[in-house]
Amino acid sequence: MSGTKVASPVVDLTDQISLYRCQLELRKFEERAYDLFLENFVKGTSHLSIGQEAIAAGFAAAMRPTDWTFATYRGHAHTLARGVPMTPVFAELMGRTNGLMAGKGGSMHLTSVDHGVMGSYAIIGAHLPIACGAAWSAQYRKTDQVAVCFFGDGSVNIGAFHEALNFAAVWKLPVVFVCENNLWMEYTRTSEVTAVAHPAADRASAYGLESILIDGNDADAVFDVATSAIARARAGDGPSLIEALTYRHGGHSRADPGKYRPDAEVAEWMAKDPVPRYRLRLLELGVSEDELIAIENDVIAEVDRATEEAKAGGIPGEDLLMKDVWADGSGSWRN
Amino acid sequence: MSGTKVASPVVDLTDQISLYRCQLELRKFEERAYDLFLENFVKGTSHLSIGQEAIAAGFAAAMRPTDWTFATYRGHAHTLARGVPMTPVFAELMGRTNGLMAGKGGSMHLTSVDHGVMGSYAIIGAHLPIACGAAWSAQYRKTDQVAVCFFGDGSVNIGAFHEALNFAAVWKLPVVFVCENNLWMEYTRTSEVTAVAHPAADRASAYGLESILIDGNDADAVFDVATSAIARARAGDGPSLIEALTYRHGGHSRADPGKYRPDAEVAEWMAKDPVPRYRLRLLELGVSEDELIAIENDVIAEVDRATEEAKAGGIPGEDLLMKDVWADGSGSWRN
Amino acid sequence: MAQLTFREAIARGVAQEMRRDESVVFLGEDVGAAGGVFKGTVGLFEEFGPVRVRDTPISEQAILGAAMGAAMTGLRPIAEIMFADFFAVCWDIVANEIAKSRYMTNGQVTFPLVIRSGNGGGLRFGAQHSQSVENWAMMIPGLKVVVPSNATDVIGLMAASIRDDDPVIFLEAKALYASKMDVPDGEIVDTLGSAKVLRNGTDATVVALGAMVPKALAAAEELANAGIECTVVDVRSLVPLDTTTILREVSATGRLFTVEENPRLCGWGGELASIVSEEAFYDLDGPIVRITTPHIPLPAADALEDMAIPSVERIVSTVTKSMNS
Amino acid sequence: MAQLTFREAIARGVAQEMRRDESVVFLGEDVGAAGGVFKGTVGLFEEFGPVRVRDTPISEQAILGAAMGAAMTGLRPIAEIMFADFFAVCWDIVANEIAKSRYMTNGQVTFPLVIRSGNGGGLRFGAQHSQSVENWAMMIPGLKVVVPSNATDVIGLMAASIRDDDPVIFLEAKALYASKMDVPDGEIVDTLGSAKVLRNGTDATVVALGAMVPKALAAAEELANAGIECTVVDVRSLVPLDTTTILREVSATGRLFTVEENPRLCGWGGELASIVSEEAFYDLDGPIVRITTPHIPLPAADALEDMAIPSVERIVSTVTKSMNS
Ligand SMILES: Cc1ncc(C[n+]2csc(CCOP(=O)(O)OP(=O)(O)O)c2C)c(N)n1
Ligand SMILES: Cc1ncc(C[n+]2csc(CCOP(=O)(O)OP(=O)(O)O)c2C)c(N)n1
Ligand SMILES: [Mg+2]
Ligand SMILES: [Mg+2]
Repeated sequence: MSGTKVASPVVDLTDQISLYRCQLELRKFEERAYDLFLENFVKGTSHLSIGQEAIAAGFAAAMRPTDWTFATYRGHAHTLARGVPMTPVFAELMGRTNGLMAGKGGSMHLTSVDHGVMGSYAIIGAHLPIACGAAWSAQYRKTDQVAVCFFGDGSVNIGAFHEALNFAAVWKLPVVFVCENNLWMEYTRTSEVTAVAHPAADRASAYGLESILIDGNDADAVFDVATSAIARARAGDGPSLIEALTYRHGGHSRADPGKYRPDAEVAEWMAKDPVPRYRLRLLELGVSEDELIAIENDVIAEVDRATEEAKAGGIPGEDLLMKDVWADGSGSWRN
Repeated sequence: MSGTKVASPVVDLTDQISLYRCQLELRKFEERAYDLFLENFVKGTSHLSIGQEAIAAGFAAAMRPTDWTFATYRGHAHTLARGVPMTPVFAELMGRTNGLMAGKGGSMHLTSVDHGVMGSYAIIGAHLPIACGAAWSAQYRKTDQVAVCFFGDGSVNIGAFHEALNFAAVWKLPVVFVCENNLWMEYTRTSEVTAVAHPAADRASAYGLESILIDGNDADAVFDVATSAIARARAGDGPSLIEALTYRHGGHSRADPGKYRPDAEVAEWMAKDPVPRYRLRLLELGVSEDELIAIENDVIAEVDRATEEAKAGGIPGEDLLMKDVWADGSGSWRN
Repeated sequence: MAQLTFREAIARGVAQEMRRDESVVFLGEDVGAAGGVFKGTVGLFEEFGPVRVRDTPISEQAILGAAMGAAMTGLRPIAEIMFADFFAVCWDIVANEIAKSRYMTNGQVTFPLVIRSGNGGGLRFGAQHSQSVENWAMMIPGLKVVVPSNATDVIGLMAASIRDDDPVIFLEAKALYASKMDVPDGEIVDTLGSAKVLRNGTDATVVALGAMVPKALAAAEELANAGIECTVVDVRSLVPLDTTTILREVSATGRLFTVEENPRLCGWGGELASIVSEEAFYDLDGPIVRITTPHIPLPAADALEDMAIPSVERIVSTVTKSMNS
Repeated sequence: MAQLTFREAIARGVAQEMRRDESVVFLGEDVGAAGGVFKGTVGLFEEFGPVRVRDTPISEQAILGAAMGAAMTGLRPIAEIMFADFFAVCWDIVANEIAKSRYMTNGQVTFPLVIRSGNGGGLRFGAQHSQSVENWAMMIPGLKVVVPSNATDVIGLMAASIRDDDPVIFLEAKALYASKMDVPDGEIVDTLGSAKVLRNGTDATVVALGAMVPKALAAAEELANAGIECTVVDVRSLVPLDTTTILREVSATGRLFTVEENPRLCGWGGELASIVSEEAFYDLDGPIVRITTPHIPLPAADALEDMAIPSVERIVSTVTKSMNS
C-alpha cells in the first residue's frame, strides 16, 4: 500500500488484547446481525462493517469516555466499540422496546448519548457539520472533548463534506474526520466518480490540512493515528482528516451479495482481513492460543446471550409512537 | 502579485480597442445604474461590478457567440459583455415591460438566451452544477459549446461548488469555472472564513485540476487564460478552475458604502483600476488620445440613450404576472 | 398483456421514451450497470449504453444541477434521486432554480425534465428514508408533481412526464415497487392532471394518492359491506390538480375524506379541504375528514410504522365513525 | 417605553437572553462586526464579543450543522440564515437531522436552538430572495415555527424561542423590519402556541400571519366602515398551533378568511381550513376563503410584486364579495 503510513505501535499487550477482543465482538455481532436478517428478525435495512472492524476498534481505544462519536448508517461497529452493550443494539435492529431507541430509530440511527455515541446518520454527509457543532460546543465550554466523525469514501463528493472541512479548519475545531475508504459506494466504484485517487487524503490540502493515509485494516496503525489526531484536537490545534484504507467483505446492505466486485479484489482483501491478521500478531507477540480461544468463546457466548435477550423484548405500542417528538415528551403540535 | 501568471498578449490592437470599449461600457453602465438606484428608479437591490470589468470583458472576447455564460447576482457586466444591449438591462433594473425579462427577474437574474447568457443566479453556488448541465448537453450533442461560469471568492465554501467541480472533472465537461476573487464577501473578508489563502487556486488539486491564478484587473491576461481554458474545454480535455484577483470599488450591493474595508486597501486597488490601466496601455501601444476620447463619448451617449429608452418602458400588469409559470405560457395549477 | 411489477413498469416507461427520443438521457447514483438500488432502471444501461445512462457521484446538487442545465439547452433528462428524503440535500436546485427560472426569465428557458424518486414508507427504513415528500414539491410554484398508484399508470404517466415541457417530480411509492398487475402491450401515454374515479359510491368520496390508493379501495370494499358506499378517487397528479373531477365527486356524495401518507400538517389533503370548503361548501353534508400519518417523524420498527401510516382498518373506522355521527 | 423598530427588537430580544444565559451563542454570515445584513444583530458583537457572536463562511449546511451539534451538547445556539430562501441549501440539516433526531433517538437528544431568518417579499428582491417559507417548516414534524408581526412580539417570542427546548424556526418578515412601535421596558417573555385576537367582530374571522397581520387589521377597519365587522387573529406560531383560539373565533363568527403571504398550494391556510371544516363544520355559515399570493414565483418588479402579495384592497374586496354572495 504505497504512501501508507506504517504503524509504530505505542500500545502495550493488554491494550492489544482488548483491541483484539473488540474487533472480534464487532465481527461476531455483525455476523449474527446478518443471520437475524436472513431469519427475518431484522425487518428494515442494515449495513454491516465486516472487514472494517479495525477502524472502529482502534479509534474507540484512543478516545476518552467523554469524547463523541458520529457515525453513518454503517454504524453498528462504531456504536458497540464505544461500549454500548450488544443487547439493546440487537433489539433495536429487531424493532423491540428494549432497543437502544425502543425501535424508533432502527439500524441506521444507533445513538447512545451515555456512551458518547451521538448518533448514526443516514443521509450522506450530514453528520460532518453536526460533528463540527459538538466540537464547537467543547471548544466554547472548554471541556477538552473531541468529536470523531466517520464516513465512507463515496461521501467525500457531497457538499456537506466540503462545508464541514472548511468550517472546522477555520474555527480550529476539535474534530477528527475519518474516511473509511472501502473502495465502493453502493454498487459503484468510488474511483469512477471521484476526481482524485484518494478521496480524502488528496483533498486535505484544500482545507490546509495534512494528507493522512493509513492502513485501516491494522488496528494498531489506526490506534496510532487516532491517538495523535485526537491529541492534536484536544490541544487546540484543530481538525484532522484521515483516510483509512479498508474493505467491506459483504455487500452494501441487507442481502446484497456484492457480486459487482471482481473476485480477485475480494480475495486480495480477504487476505488482509483485520481480525485473523491481528490474531496472528498477538500470537507472534507471545499471547497463547488458549487465551485467544477463551476470548473467542467468551465473545460468542456474549453474542448468543444478547441475541436471546434482544428477542425477548416487547413490541412497541401507541405510547411510544407519539412520544418524544418534542422536548416535553409529547407528540402534539396543537393545544 | 506573487504566483500570478503574467499575460502574454495574443490579441491584436483592434481586439484590444474592443476590449477597452467593452470595459468602458460596463463601467459607465454600472455608474449609471448606481445613479438610478439613488434616484429611486431601481427599486430592488443591485450588485455592481465596478472595478471587476476586465474579467467580464476578457472572457466575453474569448467566447464564441454560441458559448454560454452563467453569472451571479453580480451579473450586469457579464450580461452586457456578451452583447446584450443596455436598454433592456436598465429597464429590467427598473421593473419595466421593456426589461430583459419584462421586470419579472430583476437585477439579480439577468438572462438573455439569445446571447448565450443562460442566467444570473442569486443563491450562492447554485449555478455551478447548472453550468455542468449545459456543458453535459454540449458534450452529448457534440456541439462544441463551452459553458463559462463566474462566481465570487466567498462562494467557494459552499457545498455546490465542491459537487460541481468534482462532477465536471469526472465527466470531463466543457466548462470553465471562474472565481472572481475581490477579497470580500458581503461585509466579511473571505480570508477570515476560508482555510486556504487562495480560495479557488488552492483547491484546484482537490479536483485533479491545475492551479491557475491570474491578475483579474488586466483584460489581456484574462483574455489569454480564457482563450486557453475555453480551447481546452472545446478540445474535450475537461474543465478548468481559474482564480482572477480583482476588487470591487464600491460596496457589496445597493447603497452599501463599503466602510468596513481599510482605506489603504481601497487605495491600493483603485491604483490598479482596470479601466484607466488599460487606457494607458493603449496609449503606449500608439492609440491616439483622440480615438480614445471618441470611444468614451460614444459610450456615454449610448448609456444616456439607453437610460432614456429604459425609462420610457411601461409598467407591467396582471397579464405578465400570471404568464410563463408553465411551458404552455399559463400560470394555472388546476383545471 | 403482460404481468409487470411497479418497478419494472418504471424501466419500461423510461425505455419507451428513450427509444422514441434521442434527447432523453438518464442520470443518477447506481442507475447504470447496477440497474438502480430499487431495480427501477434494470436494462436501460444495457439497451442505451453509458452515454445515455450515466452513473454519478453522491452529489445530488450536481445531479439535479446537471439535469437542469441540460434541460435548458436541448436535452430531456431524467434524474434519479434514490430516496425522496434526499431532496433535502438538493432542494435549492429544485425549489429555487428549476422551479423558478422559467418564470423569472419571462419564459426564455424551459425545463423538460423528470426527477424520479422512491417515496414514502412501509419498508421499515426509518425517518430519513421513508418520508412522503409530495407536498414539499406541491408547495413550490413551478413544479409538476406526479404520484402513480399502479404499474400501468407508471408507464403512461412517466411517458407523459417525459414529454411534458415542464419539470416533473415523479414520486414512486416504495411500498408499491413489488406490486404487480397486467399491463397492456405497446406504447402507453397518459395525461397529467387527470384524476381517476376508481369506484363509484353515493355516501362519501375518498380521495387518495400513491400507496394509499389500494388501501382506500380495500377500505371501500369493507365499508360497502357495512352499507357505506364510497367513491374512490386516485389523484395521480397534485400539480396540475384535477379539481374538476374532485369537486364533482365530492359534490355528488356530499362528503370528503382524504387518505394521505404524509405527516399531517400542510398535506395536500389540507389544500383539497380548502378548495372544497370554498367552492363546494353548499354541497357538503358533513365535516371534511383527513386520514394521515400523525405529525411525527416515521419510526423504524415495523409495529410502529404500521401504526403510523394510514391502514385499511383506520380508513374504515374513521369513515364509519364520521358517517355515523 | 421606547420606540423600537422590528429589526432593533431582534437584537434586543437576543441580547436579553444572552445576558441571562452564557450558553446562548450566535452564528451566521456577517452577523458580527457588520451587525447583520438586515441590521438585526447590531450591538451583539460589541456586547458579547467574537467568541459568542461568530461570523461564518457562506456554508449554510455548516452553520446549521454546527448549531445542531452544539445544541445537542449543551449550548443554546441561535443561527441566522440571511434570507429564508437559503433554507433550500441546508434543508437536510433542518428537515432530516434537527427535526427528527430527538424522536429517532427516543428522546436521548434535545435541540434547544433557534434559526432566525428574513422571510417574505415586499422589497423587490425577486423570486430567490422573497419567499415565505413558513410552510416548508410547518410541514416537517419536529420543528416549531414562530412568525411575529410586531416589535414587542419579536422580543417576547424570541425569548420564548430561545428558552424553548425544541428547535424553533423564527421567521422575520423583511417587509416589517423598518416598522416601529412603542415597546415596554424591561424583560419581555412571551408564550409559543398562543394566537392573539387583535380585533373583535361578529361577521367574519380573518386569520393572518407576519406581514399580513397589519394588512388584515387595516382591511378590517375598512370593512367595518362598510358594515362588515371582522375578528382579526394573529396566528404568531404555526407550530405549536393555537387551534383553541382559532376554532373559538371562527365558530363565533361562522366565517373564516385566511390571509397568507405564501404561494397558494399547501399553505397554512389550507391546514386551518381542514381543521375548521372538520372540527367546526356545523358552526360555519359560509365558505372558507383563502387570500394568498397566487401560486407563482414572486416577480421582482415593484408593480408586479404588489399585485402578487395580498394587499389591503384585495382583502377588503375578497371578504366583501364573499360576505355579500
Ligand atoms: C445524500 C444521500 N445520497 C445517497 C444516499 C444513498 N446511499 C447510502 S450509502 C451510499 C453509498 C455510500 O458509500 P460510502 O460513502 O463509500 O460509504 P460505505 O457505504 O461504503 O460505508 C449511498 C449512495 C444517501 N444515504 N444519502
Ligand atoms: C446560499 C447563499 N448564502 C448567502 C447568500 C447571501 N450573499 C449574497 S452575496 C454574498 C457574498 C458573496 O461573496 P462572493 O462570493 O465573494 O461574491 P461577491 O459578492 O464578492 O461578488 C452573500 C453571503 C446567498 N445569496 N446565497
Ligand atoms: Mg465506501
Ligand atoms: Mg467576493
